[in-house]
Amino acid sequence: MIKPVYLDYAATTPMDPRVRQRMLEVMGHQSGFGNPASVTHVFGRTAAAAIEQAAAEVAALVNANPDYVVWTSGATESDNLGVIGGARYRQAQGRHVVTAATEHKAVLGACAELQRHGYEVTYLQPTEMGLIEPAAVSAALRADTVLVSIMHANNETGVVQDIAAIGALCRAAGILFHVDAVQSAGKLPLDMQAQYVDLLTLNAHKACGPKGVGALVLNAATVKRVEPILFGGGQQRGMRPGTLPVHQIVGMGETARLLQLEMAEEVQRILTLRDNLWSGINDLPGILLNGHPEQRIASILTVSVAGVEGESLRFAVDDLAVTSGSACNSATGEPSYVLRALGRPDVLAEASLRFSLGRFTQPDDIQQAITSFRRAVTHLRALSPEEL
Amino acid sequence: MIKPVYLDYAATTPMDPRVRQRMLEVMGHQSGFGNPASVTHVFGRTAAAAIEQAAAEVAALVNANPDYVVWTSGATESDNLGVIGGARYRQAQGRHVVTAATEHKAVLGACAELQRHGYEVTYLQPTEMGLIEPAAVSAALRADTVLVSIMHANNETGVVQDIAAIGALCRAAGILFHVDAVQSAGKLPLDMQAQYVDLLTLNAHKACGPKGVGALVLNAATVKRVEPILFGGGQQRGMRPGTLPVHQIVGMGETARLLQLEMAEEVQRILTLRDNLWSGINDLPGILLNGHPEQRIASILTVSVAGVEGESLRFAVDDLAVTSGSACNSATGEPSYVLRALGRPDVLAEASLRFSLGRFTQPDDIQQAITSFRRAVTHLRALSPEEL
Amino acid sequence: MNEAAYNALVAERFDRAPTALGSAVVGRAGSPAQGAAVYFAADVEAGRLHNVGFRAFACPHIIAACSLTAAKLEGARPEQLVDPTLLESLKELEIPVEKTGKILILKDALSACYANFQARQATGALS
Amino acid sequence: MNEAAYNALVAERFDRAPTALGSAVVGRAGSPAQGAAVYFAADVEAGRLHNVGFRAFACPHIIAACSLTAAKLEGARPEQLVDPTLLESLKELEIPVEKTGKILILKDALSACYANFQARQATGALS
Ligand SMILES: Cc1ncc(COP(=O)(O)O)c(C=O)c1O
Ligand SMILES: Cc1ncc(COP(=O)(O)O)c(C=O)c1O
Repeated sequence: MIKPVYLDYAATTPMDPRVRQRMLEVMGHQSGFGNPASVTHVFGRTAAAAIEQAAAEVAALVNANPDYVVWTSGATESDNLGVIGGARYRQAQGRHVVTAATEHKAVLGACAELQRHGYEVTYLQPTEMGLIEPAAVSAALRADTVLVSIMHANNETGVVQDIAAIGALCRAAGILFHVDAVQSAGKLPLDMQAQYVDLLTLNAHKACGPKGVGALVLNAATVKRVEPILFGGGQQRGMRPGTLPVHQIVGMGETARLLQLEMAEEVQRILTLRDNLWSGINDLPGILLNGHPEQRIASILTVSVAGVEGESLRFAVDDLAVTSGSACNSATGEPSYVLRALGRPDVLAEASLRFSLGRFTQPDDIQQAITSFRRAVTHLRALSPEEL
Repeated sequence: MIKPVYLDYAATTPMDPRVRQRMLEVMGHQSGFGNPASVTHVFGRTAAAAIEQAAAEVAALVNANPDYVVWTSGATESDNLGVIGGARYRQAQGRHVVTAATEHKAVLGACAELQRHGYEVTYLQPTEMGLIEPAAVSAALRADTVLVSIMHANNETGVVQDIAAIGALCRAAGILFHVDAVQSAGKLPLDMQAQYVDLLTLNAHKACGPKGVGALVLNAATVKRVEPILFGGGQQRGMRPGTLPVHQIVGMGETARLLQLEMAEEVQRILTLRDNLWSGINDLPGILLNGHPEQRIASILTVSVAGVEGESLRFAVDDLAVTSGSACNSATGEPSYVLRALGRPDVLAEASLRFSLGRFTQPDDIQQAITSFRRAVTHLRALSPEEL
Repeated sequence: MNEAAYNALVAERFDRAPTALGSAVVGRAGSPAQGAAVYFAADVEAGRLHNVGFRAFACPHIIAACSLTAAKLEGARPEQLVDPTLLESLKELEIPVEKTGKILILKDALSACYANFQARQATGALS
Repeated sequence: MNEAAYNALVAERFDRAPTALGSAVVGRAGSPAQGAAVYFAADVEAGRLHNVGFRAFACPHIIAACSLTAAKLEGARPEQLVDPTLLESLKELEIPVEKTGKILILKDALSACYANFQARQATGALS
C-alpha cells in the first residue's frame, strides 16, 4: 500500500532524526539513565544536568528563566496545570476565569473542572474570522477574575490571537495570563516578557519532538508557583511530582533548540508551500477559508467545501493524511466546535479539511494535495443531487 | 572518572536494549509517528494498532482485559488516578479511604488531596517488620469506605503485602481495592482476578523500560471506569486525555512482555545475588535488615548501620550508586518516613542504604558492593567516638 | 468511530463516475441537514426500468449503496423499487448499524420513485 | 541538597585513617541525635599540644574539618584551641551554611578540650 501524503502536522509530527539522536544518547543501558532525583550518585546527577540543559533550551525559545520550566506529560497536562493550578494559586483573589469558546479542549476541560468546584468561567465568542478581540477580554474582566487563558494560534484554523495586547490588559489588572502556545511555538516569535505571558503551555510532539512530554513555563518575574494537580514525591518544587523522563525532556530541549535555530527560514518555506496549496484549490467554486485570511500561522490551512458531504470528502482524499476538525474530534466523529463557534453551519463544519504542513513537507506533497482535492471535489459534486 | 556500580534499580533502571529497539521503530520520521486519535488516516491507525498490542502485553502480565489499560505518564499519575479517580467514581457510596503510612508518596499525596476535599483517610501503621496485616485493614473498614490502597512490594524495604487476602476482604465488602505494583511487577506473580485487585498501578522505568509512561489497569469485571483527574480531548474513553505517546507505550508493552517471559529465571538469579550480598556484610556487628526477612522481593536489600552517620556512610560508598531511603527522599534530604514507620529511630533511618538489584547486575557488582560497604563501615567506626 | 472501515466493494462503488440518469420516474429523499440526500431516476420502457441512476449527497456507504441498488434495478420491473428483497445485497457493503437512518433515506427515495411511477402511470404519462 | 558538593579537600581529609590520640587533655561535644558528636584529645609537652587527634560521628564536611583542625593544632599552644582564627582555614572545605550548627559542635569540643587543659593545669596534673 502506498503511504498517503502526511499533511496532519497539527495533530502530531514525525520526529526529527536529530531529536531522536539526542534521545538515544540517554536511552542507553550503560549511561544516561539515572533518576534525576537521585542526587547522591553520578547517574542521578548526570540526568539532572541533562534536564538543566533542556530547560535552558526551552526557556531560551520563549525568553524565560530555566528554573521555572515545569515538565509535564504534554500540553493537555500543561493546560490543566496552568489553568487549574494557576487559578487555585490565586484563589484568595477570586474565583472567576476568562477563556474563549475556541480554546483547545484541554483548556475548556480544565475550566469545566474549575466550574465543578465553584468557579465562574466566561467563555468569549470569537468573531467570524476566529479572533478574540482584546476589547472583549477587557470587557469580561471582573474584580474577582484571577486568570485569563487564551491560546496563541488555534489548532484547527491557525488563527493567531493578539496575545501581547491581551497580556498587557491582564498585567495591568494583576490577573494571571495563561497561553497555550502549542501550535505557535517555532512558528511565531514567543517572548513571555514582551507579550506579558505569565504561564505558557508547550509540548514537543507538534514540533517534530517526542509525544508525551510538555512544559508549563512560569514567568519568574510574576508568578513563582502554581498549585499542583498531581501529588507525590515532591519533584519540581512540589509543582509536578513523578520521576522525570530524561530522554523525553532531552528530546523536548533539542526540539526547542532546533525551532529557535531554524524558525525564520522554515516559516518562509512553509508559507510558500501553503500559498501554493491555497492558490491551487481556491479557484474551485464554494471553497471557503476558515478563519482570518492574514492573522494566521503559515502551517495550517482549513477549508470548508460547499455542497459535498464531509465523510465522503475525507474518503475521497484518502491519499492525503489530513484531518477534518482536530484529531481529538476525529475520534469522536462530531463536527468541530471551533468551526461552529466561527458561525459555520454543521454541514460546512463537517465538510472541512485541515491541511497542516511541517518540516518534512515537500512541494511534491502539495502538488499531490491539490490534485487529490480537486479530483475529490469534482467527483462528489458530480454525484451530488444538489448540483442538479 | 570510573562509574560507580549501579545498585539503585528501585529508583530507576537502565533501559533494556530490546525495549529501546522497539521504541526506535516508532520514533522514525518516515513511519510509526501518527497520532492514534487520527482514525481517518493510516498513520493514525498504525499508531492505534501499536498501542493495542502494548495494551495486550501489559494486560497479559497482570491477567486483565486489554481494553481496560489506561495509559498515564507514570506511576505517580496512576496512583493519583487510581486513588482520587477511584474514590470519586464511588463517591455516592461514601467518602472514607484506607491506606498505609508506608505507601509511596504518590498514594499518600493523593489521599491528602482527597482529605482537602472532604474525605476521611485512615492511615494504617505497619508492624515492625513492615507488614500491613489484613486484620488491620478489616478493622479499618467502615460503611462509608469506598477505596483501599495498599502497595504490593514496598519501594524502600522490599516488604511484600498479602494483597490477595486484603483484596478478598475488600471484594466481600464491595470496596474498590487499588494496588501500587510498581516494585513487584515482573518480580512476583500478579493476577488481578485471583488477587481481587480492582485498580492496579504500573510503570515502565522500574523494570528496564522508559521513564514517563505508566498505566492504571482496571479490572473490567468489577470497575468500568474512574473519574478523570486531567481534562481534555476525550482520549481513553475520557479517563485520561492527551495524545498517546506511541513510542513510550510501545516501550512499556515490550517491557511487560519481557518481564513475563523472563520472570521465573530472573528472580532466581537476583535472589542468589542478593543473598550473596547479605551474607557478605551481615557478619559485621550492628548491621540491621529493614523489613520482614522473608516476606520480601528479591531485588531490594535495605540495611541500617548502627553507630555510623548517614551522610558519611553514603559518601564512603560513593563507588556504589545506592540510595538512602527512596530516591524521592534523597532529593529532600530527610530520613525515610517508611523506615520511621517501622520504628527505626532517626539516626538509624538516616544511616541506611538501599541496595536494589536488577537485570544488568552481575556477581562482580555484588563483590564490589560487599568490599566497599565493609571498608566504609570499618572506616567510619574507627573514626567514631562512640567506639571509644 | 473508525471511518476506515470501508470494505473494497464500498471503495469500488464510491469511485465510479456518475451514471446516466433516466428522467421518466424520479424520487428524492433526505437533505444535507439530515446527513444524506438521495435522488433516483430512471426511464421506463416496455414495463422495465432503464438508465437507472442516482445522485447522492451522502457518506461513502450510502453512495455505494445507491450505486449497487441502481445497478440492480437496471432492467427490473418498477415494483422492484419497493421489493423488500431489493436491499439484501447491501449486506455486502457491511454498513455500520449507526447508519440505519441513512439507509432509510435511500429507501424513501426508492419509494418516492415508485410513487412517482404509479402517479405517472395513473395519468397515462407512461406507456 | 546536592550531597555531591564535597570538594577534593573534603574527600582527601575524609579518607584519612584515624590518627593517634593523645590523652592528656580531652574534649567532647554533641551526640548522634544532634547530628554530630565530636571528640578531640592531645598530649601536652613543654607547653605544646602533641598527638592531636579526633574522633567524630558526623558528616564528611565535619569529619574533614576535624581532621584539618587537628593537623593545625599539632605543636600549637593550648590557647590556640580557642583561638578565633583557628577555624579560618575551614573555608577551604566550602562547608554549606546549613551545617553551621555542626561546626558549633566542633567548636564546643575544642572549647571543652581547652577547659579540660585549664582544669588539669590548675590541679598541677600537667607540667
Ligand atoms: C493547541 C493545543 N493544545 C493542547 C493540545 C494537547 O496536546 P497533548 O497531546 O500534548 O496533550 C493540542 C493537541 O492536541 C493542541 O493543538
Ligand atoms: C512504589 C512506587 N510507586 C510509585 C512510584 C512513582 O513512579 P513514577 O516515577 O513513575 O511516577 C515509585 C517510584 O518512584 C514507586 O517506587
